[in-house]
Amino acid sequence: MSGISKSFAGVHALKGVDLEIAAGEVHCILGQNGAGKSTLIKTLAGAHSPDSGTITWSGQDVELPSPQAAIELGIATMYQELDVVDGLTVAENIFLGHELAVGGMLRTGEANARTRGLLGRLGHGDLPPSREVGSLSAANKQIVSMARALSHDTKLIIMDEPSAVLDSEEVKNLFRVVRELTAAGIAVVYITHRLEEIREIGDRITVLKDGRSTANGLPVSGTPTSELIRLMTGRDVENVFPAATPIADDAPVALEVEGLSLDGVFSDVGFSVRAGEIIGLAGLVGSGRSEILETIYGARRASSGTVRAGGRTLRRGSVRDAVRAGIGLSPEERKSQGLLLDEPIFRNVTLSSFSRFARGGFLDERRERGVAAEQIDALELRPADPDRPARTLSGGNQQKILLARWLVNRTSVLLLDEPTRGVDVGARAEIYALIRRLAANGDAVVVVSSEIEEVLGLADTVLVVADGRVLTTVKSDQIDEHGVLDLVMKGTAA
Amino acid sequence: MSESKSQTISPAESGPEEPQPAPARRFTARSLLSGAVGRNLGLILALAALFAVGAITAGDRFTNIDNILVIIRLASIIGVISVGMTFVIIGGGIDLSVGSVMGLASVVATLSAIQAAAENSTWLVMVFTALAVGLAAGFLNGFVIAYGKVVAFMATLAMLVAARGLAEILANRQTQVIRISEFIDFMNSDLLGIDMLIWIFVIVAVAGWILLNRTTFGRRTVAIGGNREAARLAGIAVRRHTMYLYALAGLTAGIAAVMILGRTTAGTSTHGTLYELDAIAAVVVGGTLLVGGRGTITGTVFGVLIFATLTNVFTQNNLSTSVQAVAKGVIIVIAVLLQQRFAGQGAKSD
Amino acid sequence: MSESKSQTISPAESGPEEPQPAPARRFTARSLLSGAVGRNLGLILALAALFAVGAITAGDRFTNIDNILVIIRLASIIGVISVGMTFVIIGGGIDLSVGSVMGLASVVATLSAIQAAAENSTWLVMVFTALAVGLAAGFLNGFVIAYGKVVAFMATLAMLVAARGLAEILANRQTQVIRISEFIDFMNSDLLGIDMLIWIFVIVAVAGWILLNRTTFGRRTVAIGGNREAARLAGIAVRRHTMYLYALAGLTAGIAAVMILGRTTAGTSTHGTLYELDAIAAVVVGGTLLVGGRGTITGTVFGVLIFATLTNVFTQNNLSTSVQAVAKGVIIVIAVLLQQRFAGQGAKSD
Amino acid sequence: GLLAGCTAGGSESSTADNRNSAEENAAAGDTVVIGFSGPAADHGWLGAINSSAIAAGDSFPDVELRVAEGTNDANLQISQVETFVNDGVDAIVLLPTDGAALTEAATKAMEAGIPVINVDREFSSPFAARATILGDNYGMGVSAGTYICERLGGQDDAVIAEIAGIDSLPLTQDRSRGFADALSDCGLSVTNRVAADFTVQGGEAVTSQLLSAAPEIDAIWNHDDDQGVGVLAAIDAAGRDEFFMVGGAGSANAMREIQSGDSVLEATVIYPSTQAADGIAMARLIAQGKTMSDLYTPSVPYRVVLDAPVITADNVDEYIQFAFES
Ligand SMILES: Nc1ncnc2c1ncn2[C@@H]1O[C@H](COP(=O)(O)OP(=O)(O)OP(=O)(O)O)[C@@H](O)[C@H]1O
Ligand SMILES: Nc1ncnc2c1ncn2[C@@H]1O[C@H](COP(=O)(O)OP(=O)(O)OP(=O)(O)O)[C@@H](O)[C@H]1O
Ligand SMILES: [Mg+2]
Ligand SMILES: [Mg+2]
Repeated sequence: MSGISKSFAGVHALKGVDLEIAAGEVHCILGQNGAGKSTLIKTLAGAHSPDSGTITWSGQDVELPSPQAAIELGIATMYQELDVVDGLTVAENIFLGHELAVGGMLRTGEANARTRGLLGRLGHGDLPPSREVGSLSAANKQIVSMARALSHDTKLIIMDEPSAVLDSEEVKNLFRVVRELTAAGIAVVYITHRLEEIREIGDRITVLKDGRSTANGLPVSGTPTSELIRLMTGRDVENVFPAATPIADDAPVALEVEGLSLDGVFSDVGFSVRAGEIIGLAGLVGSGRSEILETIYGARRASSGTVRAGGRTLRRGSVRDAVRAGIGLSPEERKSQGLLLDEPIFRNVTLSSFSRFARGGFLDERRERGVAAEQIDALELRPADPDRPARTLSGGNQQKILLARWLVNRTSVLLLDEPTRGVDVGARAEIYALIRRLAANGDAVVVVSSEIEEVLGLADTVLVVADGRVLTTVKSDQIDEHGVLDLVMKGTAA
Repeated sequence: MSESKSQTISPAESGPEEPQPAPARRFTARSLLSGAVGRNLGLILALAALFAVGAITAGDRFTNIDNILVIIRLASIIGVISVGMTFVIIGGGIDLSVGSVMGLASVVATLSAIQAAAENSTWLVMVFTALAVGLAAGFLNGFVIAYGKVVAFMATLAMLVAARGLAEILANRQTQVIRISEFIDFMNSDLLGIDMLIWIFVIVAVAGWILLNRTTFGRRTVAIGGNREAARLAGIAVRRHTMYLYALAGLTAGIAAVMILGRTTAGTSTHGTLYELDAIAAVVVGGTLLVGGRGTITGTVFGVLIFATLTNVFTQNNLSTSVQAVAKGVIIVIAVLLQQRFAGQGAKSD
Repeated sequence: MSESKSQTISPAESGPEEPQPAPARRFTARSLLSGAVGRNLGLILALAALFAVGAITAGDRFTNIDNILVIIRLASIIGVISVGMTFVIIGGGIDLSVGSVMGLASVVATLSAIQAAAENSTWLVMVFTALAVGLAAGFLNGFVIAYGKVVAFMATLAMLVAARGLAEILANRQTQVIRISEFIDFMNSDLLGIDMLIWIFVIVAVAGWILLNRTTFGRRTVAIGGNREAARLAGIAVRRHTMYLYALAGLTAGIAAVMILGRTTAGTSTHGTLYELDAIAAVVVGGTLLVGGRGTITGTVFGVLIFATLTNVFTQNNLSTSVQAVAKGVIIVIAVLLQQRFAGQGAKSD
Repeated sequence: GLLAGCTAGGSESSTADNRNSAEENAAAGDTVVIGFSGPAADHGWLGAINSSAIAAGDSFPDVELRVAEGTNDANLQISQVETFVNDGVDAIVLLPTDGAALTEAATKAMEAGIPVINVDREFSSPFAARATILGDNYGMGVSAGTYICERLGGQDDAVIAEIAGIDSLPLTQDRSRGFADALSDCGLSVTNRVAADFTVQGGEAVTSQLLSAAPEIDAIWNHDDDQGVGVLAAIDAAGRDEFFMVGGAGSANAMREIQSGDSVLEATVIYPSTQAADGIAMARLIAQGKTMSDLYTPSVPYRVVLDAPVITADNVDEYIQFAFES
């Protein structure tokens, strides 16, 4: 690809980007949130048509007017947004658009068999091909999407942040598959915000910044990480995890969870968080961590147990009660659970607090916008225009909106589910610092993350969760990544 | 902590630090303005085209002020209902029952007036009865939808059928004539040369606009329609608010009942038949998305006016009903096309 | 390199894991069965309850086989339309025009029969004309919606109005009585004791079921309704498919026109009035989500049968239409409540 | 000629002079603009009302007829009347969707000096119309009931079914009341009653249900010959013929059935579809200050109620030429 440009209603997402991919290599694309990575690969996948620039495929200039055209050339894509259809089964999703059929009649048995093969390759032979995708967790949806990419006869597979919703075990599986692919001469374009992954499987790197390529085809070995970060951000970012401030001994308990259970998902979860403390929940995908947070928050109705916050026991299954008690949740799936995509940023930021800007029901939108703008600046949201619809932001910036929401609402207990999913290095350090600062200011924080390193680096105390049970509660400095994984493995096996 | 980072940001950024609030707000005002006109440009064009056709084909008969008032009067009753419908649809629902609730309210109100005939205060009783019936039916709809979790389409379809049946039973299928001259005189009076009917429409539309754009109620409505789950997780009482939305639609149906009583001096179970379709059509032509989350009162008002003008132009031109129907179909498509083209991103790209 | 597409799967696959088809199919069958019953349990209960009421109140008059056939005959025409409607709604759309397209098709078909009266093949001409008119109207709907990007609600509302008007013009508002006895005899004949009308319904429903569940067409329909963007990214020609969906709905309207011609022996522009509402109601009661992406033909068939049985029970009990209306409203809500309770997660948790 | 719209008061000259001859009436006078508004022509009888009105308008060279879109919405019809008043038409012929609901609008038109001719569905105030021309819905029910009484002569356990039109319309209620009253005079009553919607499909649907609910029937009155096409189709399909049927309105289809002699349809009660045409003719006379020919009174009468004869095989030949094609 060369000289690719693309703009959306006034935003120049790409300004003459070049990208060259060799057969059998893993080509990583790096860049901050909003740098244009997804837009670039969407033009390569036929989902967007570029305003200018040419795409050359095996020596020939090609036009990719539709995804179909790209697929026919041998380009398969896993998109950043989960692109599965909830109402279809796993197998149907995988073969969507290229169904196994004779004269229009589906060969369900064959599709299921092949699906099982594909899932097996991905280390998920246990996922039934006829299960409806709507009932799967985000991680499993990602697996389905990966299996779909593999189901095509491809020369090039594009993966847009595939590891964002995966835990470390899953990522290992993914890498194994990627190595198989490259060994068979298939090229992989790999986008991620986790630089250590690039070290593990990447061959060459292209870096985007503000819609321009700042580096093309850098070899992975021989390019230091700090150089990459500088290319991406134009500055240095060190010390990703800020130092913890010690919690005062007399800090009151801000959130207390006792014997909390949700039938069939998790049982007897108990812990307490003091003001200024950060608790992390570590565990594998599907261990029920999201459900624990959602149940504490009242978004799911607990079958037993109590949650105390703000000095009282919360009503089960009442989000409003939780919010009133000063709890805030940043949900796992930001698009479906967090954002009003068509509404401007500032209204998304004030979604849980706008009534504070109202007198007698009448909103003072100027004040509202002002307060939201403060947070937009503080979190470095790009673009910093409070009136832009949330839909047009890149994934990382959308995540920041959710954090800003609870900052505006001045909550005292923050429940963060995958707060840095899809967030770039710079912003990630920023968010870590922010979480720390909040804790230092006396907020209690509960973090769920699939990156064990993140949990360990950020939390004061770690709860290791497997199969809906809390296996252990330890200080974060008394355990390392292997320790957690060992625990999880044993817990799951038992 | 944020100092070092802002160099990364995109070109628009003026200096190294602190975006000034002033240009931001200026930008906002401008974009809002252009947004409102832009969003409705297609509708304005469609309406203007209809006016041009009317003026050319029927000349002064069409353009004189009295005829304009005739058009607005015609639009006013559906208009009031459409304002309530706009809220329900923006909130992600639909209300098929408004027309028959209006019929029911008109019947109950006239019966109450006949019952209370001796008293002096009769006509206020009648008005309140109509509003109360509308509100109660709306609350019932909302309750069944929000707490019973019955799909709005079915719940209000059930109400459509049931309210019409109840109205027939109560009215014994007879048209109840109102003989309270104070009421009729009041409803037929005018203020500054504008009919009471039109005033009511204007007041309801303005109140609706304020409610949607300037209050927390409106904000919640958009949030619920845009992303119900996100609204719930943000701590909005989604079910209660949903119930209020249908109550509001019911209330507008009650107001419409009072208006039709004033206009026809009679209450009957057939009042409001198929008004739900007209209202939904006006709301959708006005650019409100049927899936919820986005819509405007201004658009709805334009939608109502377009349909009323269309009818008037047809009447003025003595077209056969069937030809009118065909022409109407074509014009609807053109109006929607115009509206969507000019609303720009309004239509989701496929 | 694009040719090799049907091998699709990359080489590594067949090696390590060799999935056993047998257990998988067993699992599938079981889950399908439990799924189908579970999903429709509420509907089955609602229908059973109605039957119980009918049997208790009207005894043998209700339960005898002839009456059951009367009910199914009543259901059959709306049933055929509802099958087409199910596809449109699952695909994320709506078609308000089916009823009036059916009216138009009936008129054009009878006129064509009268034109071609001399020939021997007359009645097949009539049948094909009806189907062709339905198909053409459906294609037009689909074209305007898919390529013109007009909201389905408005596009088909326009078609509703226009087709009815056109039918009136063509028929000159007269009812055309068919005097072709071969056709009438054929439509009134029976096979194995079951009427032709019912056979047609059964065939359409079974064909619809296969099309939805066993073909790429059906799976793509679900995909488009469930996640349009994902469908597009998977390489599906979303617009073309959308057009086909409306064409399919139009075709079923054409079939329904043939059926009503056989049943009433007359073509008139009033045929099919308000059938769109009945069809949508049946589809939604049957558990198909109005937002698209999920639904079943089985549910739709149950929905149609429930409404037809309801009407029959009312008639058997000689209830006044007004009382019927009130009861119907209540029963709709109960049926939907039952259906949603038993469909489990069908309703979004709130 | 006298002033239009004045009451039929004393005359100044001799009665004989006042009398308009048919020729005088036929002769073109000043061109008058007449506005006509009726319910939606979604049904054969209403279609016939419409087309006969238009034909009447065309037949007078001095009449410019303005036809508004047919509607079942009182609100819209009021708006049409307002438009006519605005345009200053010379007379308005109004077949209201609901008599009471249009009274106020018609009164305003009258107050504006425009004579209103009320057709078929009566206003609730005598000041709302200059002239009223009515079919007789109650009388129609009475005629049908009386015919059935005569035919069944003394069979007092007879099963009688009624297939009504749109049940929410006052006119349906009037017909049913007349029918019930006439039946009770001979000791009978309606056993099964269903209501259709004046359409072929509606008639077919309710009749197939009705026949299933009532295995033995002696007589059926079907309010409307339009839906009658569907009613007959349902009867044929069910293969039932143990009863006889009486229709309503008097469509050509129904009369042909009666003529054929082998149909269950034995009779129909006419409900004139020429009412609006009569209304136009009267409106023209009123606007031009004439009276009806052969009347001595110098102005058009206030109220005309049209005849509702029963058509049977005996007199069908006489009437079939006036019947409307439904
Ligand atoms: N549909 C759209 N409409 C308008 N602007 C868009 C659209 N899609 C992307 N953009 C804008 O284009 C720019 C690049 O976005 P893109 O999604 O490619 O970033 P990214 O590098 O993938 O970021 P992330 O790491 O957060 O996924 C951003 O400024 C974004 O706001
Ligand atoms: N809507 C649903 N229907 C059925 N099962 C579900 C649903 N959502 C989640 N589950 C199941 O509940 C369990 C917990 O899933 P969940 O993804 O929330 O865990 P998690 O620890 O938060 O993992 P993740 O890292 O993906 O967030 C899993 O077995 C998952 O499959
Ligand atoms: Mg991206
Ligand atoms: Mg989770």
